[in-house]
Amino acid sequence: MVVPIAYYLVLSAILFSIGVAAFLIKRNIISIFMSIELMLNAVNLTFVAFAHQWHQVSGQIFVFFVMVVAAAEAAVGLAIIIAIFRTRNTLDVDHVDLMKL
Amino acid sequence: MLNDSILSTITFVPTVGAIVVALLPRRGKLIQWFTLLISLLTFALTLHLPAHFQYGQTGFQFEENHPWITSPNIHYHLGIDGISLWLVVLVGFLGPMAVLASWKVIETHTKEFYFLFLLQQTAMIGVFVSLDMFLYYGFWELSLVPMAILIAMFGRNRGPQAAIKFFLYTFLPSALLLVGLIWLYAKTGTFDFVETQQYLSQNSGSIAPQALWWVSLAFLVAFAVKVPVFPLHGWLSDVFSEAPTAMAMVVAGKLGLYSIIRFNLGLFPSQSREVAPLMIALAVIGILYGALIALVQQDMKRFIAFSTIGHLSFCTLGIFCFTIVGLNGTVYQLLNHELSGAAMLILFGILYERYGTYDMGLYGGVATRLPRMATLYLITMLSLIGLPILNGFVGEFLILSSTFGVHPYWGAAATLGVILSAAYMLGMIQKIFYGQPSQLVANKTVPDVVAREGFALVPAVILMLVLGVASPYWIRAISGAVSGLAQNVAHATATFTTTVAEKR
Amino acid sequence: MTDTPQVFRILPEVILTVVGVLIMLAEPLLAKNASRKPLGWLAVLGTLAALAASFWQLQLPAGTAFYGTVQTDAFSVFFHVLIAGIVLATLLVTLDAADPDAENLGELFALTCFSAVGMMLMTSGVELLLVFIGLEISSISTYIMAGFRKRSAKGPESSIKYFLLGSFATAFFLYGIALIFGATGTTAIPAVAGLLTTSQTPLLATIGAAMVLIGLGFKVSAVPFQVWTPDVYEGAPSPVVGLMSTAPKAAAFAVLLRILYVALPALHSHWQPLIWWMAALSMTFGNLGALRQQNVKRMLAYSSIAHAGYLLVAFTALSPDGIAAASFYALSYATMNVGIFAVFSHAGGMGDRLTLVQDYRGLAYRSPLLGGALAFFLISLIGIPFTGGFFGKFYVFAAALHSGMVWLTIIGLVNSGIACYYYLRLLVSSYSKPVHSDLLDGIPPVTAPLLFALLITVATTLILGIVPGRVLALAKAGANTLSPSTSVSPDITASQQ
Amino acid sequence: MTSSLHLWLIPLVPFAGFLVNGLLGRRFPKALVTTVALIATLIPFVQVANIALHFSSLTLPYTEQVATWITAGNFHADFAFALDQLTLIMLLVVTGVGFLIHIYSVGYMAEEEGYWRFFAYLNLFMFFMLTLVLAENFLLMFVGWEGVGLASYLLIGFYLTKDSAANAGKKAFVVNRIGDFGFLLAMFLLIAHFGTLSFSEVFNQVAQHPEWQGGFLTAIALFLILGATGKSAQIPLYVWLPDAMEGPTPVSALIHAATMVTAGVYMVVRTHVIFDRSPFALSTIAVIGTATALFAATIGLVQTDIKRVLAYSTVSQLGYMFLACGVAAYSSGIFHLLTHAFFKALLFLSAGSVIHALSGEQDMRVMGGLRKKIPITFWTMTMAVFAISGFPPFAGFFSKDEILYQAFISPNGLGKILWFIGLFTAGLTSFYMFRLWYLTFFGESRAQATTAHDDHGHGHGHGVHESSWVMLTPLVILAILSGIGGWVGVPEAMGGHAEIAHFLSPVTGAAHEAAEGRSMELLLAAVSVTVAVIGWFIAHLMYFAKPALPAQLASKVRGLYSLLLNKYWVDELYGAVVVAPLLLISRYVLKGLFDTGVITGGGMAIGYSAQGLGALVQRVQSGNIRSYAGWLALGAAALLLLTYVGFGTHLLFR
Repeated sequence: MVVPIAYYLVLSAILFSIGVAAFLIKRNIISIFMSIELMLNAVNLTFVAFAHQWHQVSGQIFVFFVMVVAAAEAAVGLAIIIAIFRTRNTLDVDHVDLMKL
Repeated sequence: MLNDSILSTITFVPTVGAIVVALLPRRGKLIQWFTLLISLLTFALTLHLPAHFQYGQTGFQFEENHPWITSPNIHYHLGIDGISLWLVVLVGFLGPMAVLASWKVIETHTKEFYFLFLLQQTAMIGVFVSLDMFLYYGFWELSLVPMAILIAMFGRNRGPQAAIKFFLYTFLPSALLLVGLIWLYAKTGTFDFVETQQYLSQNSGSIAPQALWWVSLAFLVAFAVKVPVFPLHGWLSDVFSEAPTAMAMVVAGKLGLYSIIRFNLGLFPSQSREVAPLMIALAVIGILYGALIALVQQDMKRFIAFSTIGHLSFCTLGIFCFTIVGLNGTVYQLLNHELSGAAMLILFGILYERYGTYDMGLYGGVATRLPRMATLYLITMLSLIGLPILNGFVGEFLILSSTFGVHPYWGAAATLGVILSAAYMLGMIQKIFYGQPSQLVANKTVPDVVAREGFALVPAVILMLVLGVASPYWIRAISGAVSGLAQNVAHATATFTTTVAEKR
Repeated sequence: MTDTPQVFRILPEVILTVVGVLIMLAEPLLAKNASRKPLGWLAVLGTLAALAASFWQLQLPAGTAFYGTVQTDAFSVFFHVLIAGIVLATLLVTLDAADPDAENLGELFALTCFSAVGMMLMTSGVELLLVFIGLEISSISTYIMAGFRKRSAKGPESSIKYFLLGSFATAFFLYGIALIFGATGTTAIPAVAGLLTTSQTPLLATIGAAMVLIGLGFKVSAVPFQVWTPDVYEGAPSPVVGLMSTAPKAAAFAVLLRILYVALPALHSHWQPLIWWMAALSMTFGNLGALRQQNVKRMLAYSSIAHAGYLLVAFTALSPDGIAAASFYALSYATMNVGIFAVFSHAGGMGDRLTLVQDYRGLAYRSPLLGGALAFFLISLIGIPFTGGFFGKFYVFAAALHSGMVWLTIIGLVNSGIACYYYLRLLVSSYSKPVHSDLLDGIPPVTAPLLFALLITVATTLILGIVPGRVLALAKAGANTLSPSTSVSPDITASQQ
Repeated sequence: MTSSLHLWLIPLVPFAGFLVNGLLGRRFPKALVTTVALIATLIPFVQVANIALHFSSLTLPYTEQVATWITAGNFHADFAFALDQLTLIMLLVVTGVGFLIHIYSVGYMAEEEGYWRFFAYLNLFMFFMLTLVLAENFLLMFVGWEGVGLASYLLIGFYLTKDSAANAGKKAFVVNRIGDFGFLLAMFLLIAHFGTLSFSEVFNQVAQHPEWQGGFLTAIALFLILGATGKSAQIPLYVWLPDAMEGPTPVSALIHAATMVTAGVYMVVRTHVIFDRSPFALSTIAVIGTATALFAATIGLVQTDIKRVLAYSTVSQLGYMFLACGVAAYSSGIFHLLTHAFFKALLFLSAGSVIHALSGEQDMRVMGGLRKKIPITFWTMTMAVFAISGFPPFAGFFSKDEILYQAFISPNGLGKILWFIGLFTAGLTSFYMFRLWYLTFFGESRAQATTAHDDHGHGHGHGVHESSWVMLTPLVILAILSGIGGWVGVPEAMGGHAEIAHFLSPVTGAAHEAAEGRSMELLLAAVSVTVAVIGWFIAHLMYFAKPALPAQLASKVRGLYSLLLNKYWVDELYGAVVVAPLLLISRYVLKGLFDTGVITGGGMAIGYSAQGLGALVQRVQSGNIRSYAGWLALGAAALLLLTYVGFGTHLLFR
């Protein structure tokens, strides 16, 4: 039995939406960062599904690159988060609102 | 030989001067002398124009036309006709006057002042000589910048606010003007004034009248603000009261009125015809309104601002009567007003230099102390209120008589301005010069008009008389240009009404 | 393609990468208190070389390399030159403004080079994968650069905001690519257009286009994705703001142009209205938001939102003229904005020395050169003729009007009228008589790098304003490579109703 | 006579005098100023006299075109001068009386500061006045018309430090401008209907179109009347003239009695071709003239300032001239203009001599008993008083009588009423002139206590003294002219030849002759002499025989007295009805409410609302990352939704 492509797509769309929602709801910067990872992986799922559908490896290659980029982002992101923690002693994103209007 | 490049030369001599000024050391009066020299040179060059002008020829002269930018199709196209001829000379004439008027007032940051002043000269001359509308728009906008900065730098106390107000007032409508220009370009494929004019007159059917109407309105509003036409005059009194004399002299009137004549009448004759009733009403209101407020002003600068609104409204009135006489009168009145108004501003300026206030109420009895100044004030005042054999009369008379011929009631109402202008001007003279010397005047010993001021003002005063008695010399050039325009408008009415009739 | 060694197609990127790596390697070798200026000069030299290489690429026949992922053509060269120019000016400004022995200054120089690499790849990439990677390279570099002042509270905040929101938006961009891939089965930009016509699921592509628009809209800070801009600009050091308000935007616009005009012209009836609205809203939001702004950097941030709107107007024209206008606008905006941030950088340093509009009061009196330059750039931003800003606006709106976008043009030009208020406020402030001159006393004397940077920006702005013909011709050449036979030919007569 | 009379020299020589004295006079010695000014006036006089001597050999009307002034489109105006009989009379009056008054001024102004300025202004006045009468077209006439107003303004305000003088000068100019407004409108109408402003062309066109009656000609005429009432101080614009007495006395004599104020009459006569076509306009003039004559005379009854009495008398006499014009007896009007120039100039100059003698005192209540002290002035004044009161054979008798007679025989239905009012006014004239005469010269001097002077700048000693001969000579000459000046117009009924009427007839047309003939004319003359005598008698009674009577009378009819004394409160009325509301509206409604409120406020409102929107936009920037992400998500959602739903709406905006 072949699982229809739509299932994958819907799943990844749901995952993506969960990522978005988590971004909006979570207060801890690390959690927010994780939700971004979730969004990226939802996209990865889409890529893989389409790659399978089109029988094109380029989609899967894309996924690898996305993972690499996500890793790089994670490195930089954590560094920034550390800098934030150093200046504020908190990771509550709601307290990072010095600049406004 | 010179004829081929005279307009460019006139336009850019001040720019070159400005660059040199920027490089000159700030030492003594070096910058002043140099700027004076440049402005005199510019004036001398402008005199080449009337000397070699082919009177009686229609169309533009001294033309220069080179491609500037190929896409869009923009040309460096200069040329003058009888209307712009005298305006260019006028700018040249006012230049040295303005420098002399600023000689002592501008003590600090002379380099900035004279740099921007010369840039302003280029921009104004450029407006009058440009026949490519894009180029024209460039100079038009450019003329805002030195003005705004100078007002901000040298304002009395609310300079920055006045500068911003001035800029906003003129820039916002100019944005719409730009829309109109680009729209026209999209239709005609050219920015050239002459070509656009031909295109519009020959292909009037191919362009939606509605759209053309909006475009003409965009043009008109942009120009009317600059004149300013009532009720768009909100910036004028602030600018006048803040701007240094040399800038206030040139800020109002000629750019806007010239543009209305050149573009609104030249490109959109039938639309101008349509809007004429409104403009005539606004002009008449402006005449009376300016005069009535001037009647109760105590501050000299605001006084002259409202008097300016009144005087310039005469020009607006003359334009929208579409008669040859009226247009002649308008251009003539424009020259007159710029001359006499500038002289009056300088006079207020030199009084301010002496006594340190623009409040008329503090003055009194100056005539016995400064008789020469009183004389200059008197003559300038008489010129402004249109005393016959001085310049103001000729223009006013032509405008009013032609208005009366077309719109008797508006003409009569406008003529009431003659009474009011006498009332407020004489009131001003009385407050400042007559009576016992006020405390301010009595306690301060000041010199009468000095040679430098004399050099600035006496030529102007003589010119007032000459313009008053020898008008044909000027009008023969103007007439050639405006009669074509007037016919253009008259002709356009016919075609427009027929197309409207066909539509119905 | 056979004649040209593949590496030539990415020569500028290679040069900058090497220079960046060299700087990174060299920095730890320097003593703690040693001046970092030589590193900066090295970066400058590298950028100059990259600039030269970009120009040189113009000699190459247009073509692709590395399995059709990179393409050099007039369009890419135009943007390469633009990015290299911005980076050059930014480096010079940084050399002028930064404390020469700041310990992480070398990083900044290196990151500047790396971000340039990323942006350049974005403009020459014709494979969505490469575009994505370029985008990430440039983004990650700029995330770090924004937080350069890591000891201050604002630096990391700026950085985290940019980082989190940027990643958030990137996810959308990526999703969009995935959907386009899903609709067509390819991520090669030129191939998409052809395959789209036979696609079974064009809806996927449509939504993908919208997603791409979201991602890139964030990068160019177009409404409704503009929220991050003021905060990030405020917290970042001025030279970096000069860079990130211009170069990444230019690159993102280039990508957008490529994707929309090369890959998705068939969907123009879908994306054109989106862009219409984004343009109108960006212009209006940006300008209105700037009106009350007292902080100059935030003001310029709002202004950059508005300018993104102006630029998007050109997209709606659907014509080579529009593409050329957009390219030209990106260039003219870059020159004046980098220029004005050069002035801010010198006056305010890397930190917050002069932040408010009234702090600049009397600048022109204190330093006529800085005041004059500030005035000049502001005039250009306002859009006064004989400056690049004017011609940029002019071309954009001319293109839009040519395509019958009357209302958008009117909205745009009215906006430029409103905008003049806040620019003018700063201009007038700098020309008003000074009140608290102790602030201005802190301004160091003008240095050679700054002069050089100002010279570049002023001259370019003037050239663009007075003789824009050559530059425009280049932009047009670029535009033609993008849509050789006006693949999107808007029906002008139909749209004029 | 040569072909060219060089008429242009007549006005231009005084102008040259003005320029020389005006530019350089400050540095000139007084004698040089005097020489320049007098020569600049004498030359035109000689030239005019010369023309007069050769007048019969000229072909009239003679015109001289000097240059084109304005030419635009189809409008054209020249500097063109014309000479005919009417002009000649005016020229003689202006140059003759003008020259005499110049001489007089040399003495009168000798001690004044700004001597040079005074003569410069006087010459300027001569220039404009001569332009006015020589002009061949309306526009050039208007030059003179406005110009004399300017000269008048400058001379009224001659005492720079005196606020009242400055006010009076301004008032004169502004009120005159109201008249000029009428003149301008008349010219606009002329241009609209005739296409030209040349007198000869306009009049020819009118002559060629006998069917033109009333209509636009009435409109033109009415506007011209408005102009004339301004310049000639008629109701409703007379208010400036009494105030104009703030100027030095020679100015009052020259400008505000002999010449300038008669310009209105001259203008009406000059353009009578138009008026002849409009019975309504004529009646209007007649009514205005008569009303003014009576009105001003009643005010004159109670004034105490010697110059003000004369001023109201001038207004009143000008009313007579208007009456003459109104009944189409133009030559009679000019005749009265001529004689009036003599005797009113004389009155003012004599009054000046009195004032001079009293070191600046003008209040008749503190005069008295001067007959012995300044006998020559007394006698010249006496001549003038008799002349103006209409006693034969003095000049005023013939001219005034002529006017009354013409009114009486006028075909106009109002003629008889006008005649009666005129007659009554003649009695009043006689009364107030003799009142002046008695108060000034008879009785005891009332000056001892009160003439510790307010400083009018006449820095003479305190002794009452006769003026110098330079002042007295013009008085004597004018006295002779007041005596015999009327003989040029002795009507045929009295055995004369009415030379002036015949002389003017080519210009004005023949005068009316009544059916009743000469006996009627004699009878009317007798009646008016009687009335004059009655006036004299009452004055004698009240101010000579029973000096207490006036005060009793005044207290009896206090209301009427105060009405007259306050000049019917007309100034106050104008102030309250016209000036004050205008200023109030300008200050509070236009400036305060509209300009500050609507124009400035409107601009600010737009500015603030834009800023308010800006504040709203800024609200989005909360600084909170999660809210930013919310906006991003919302934007993304909106975008996706729009993509999905489609875009019918956007087409609206293209």
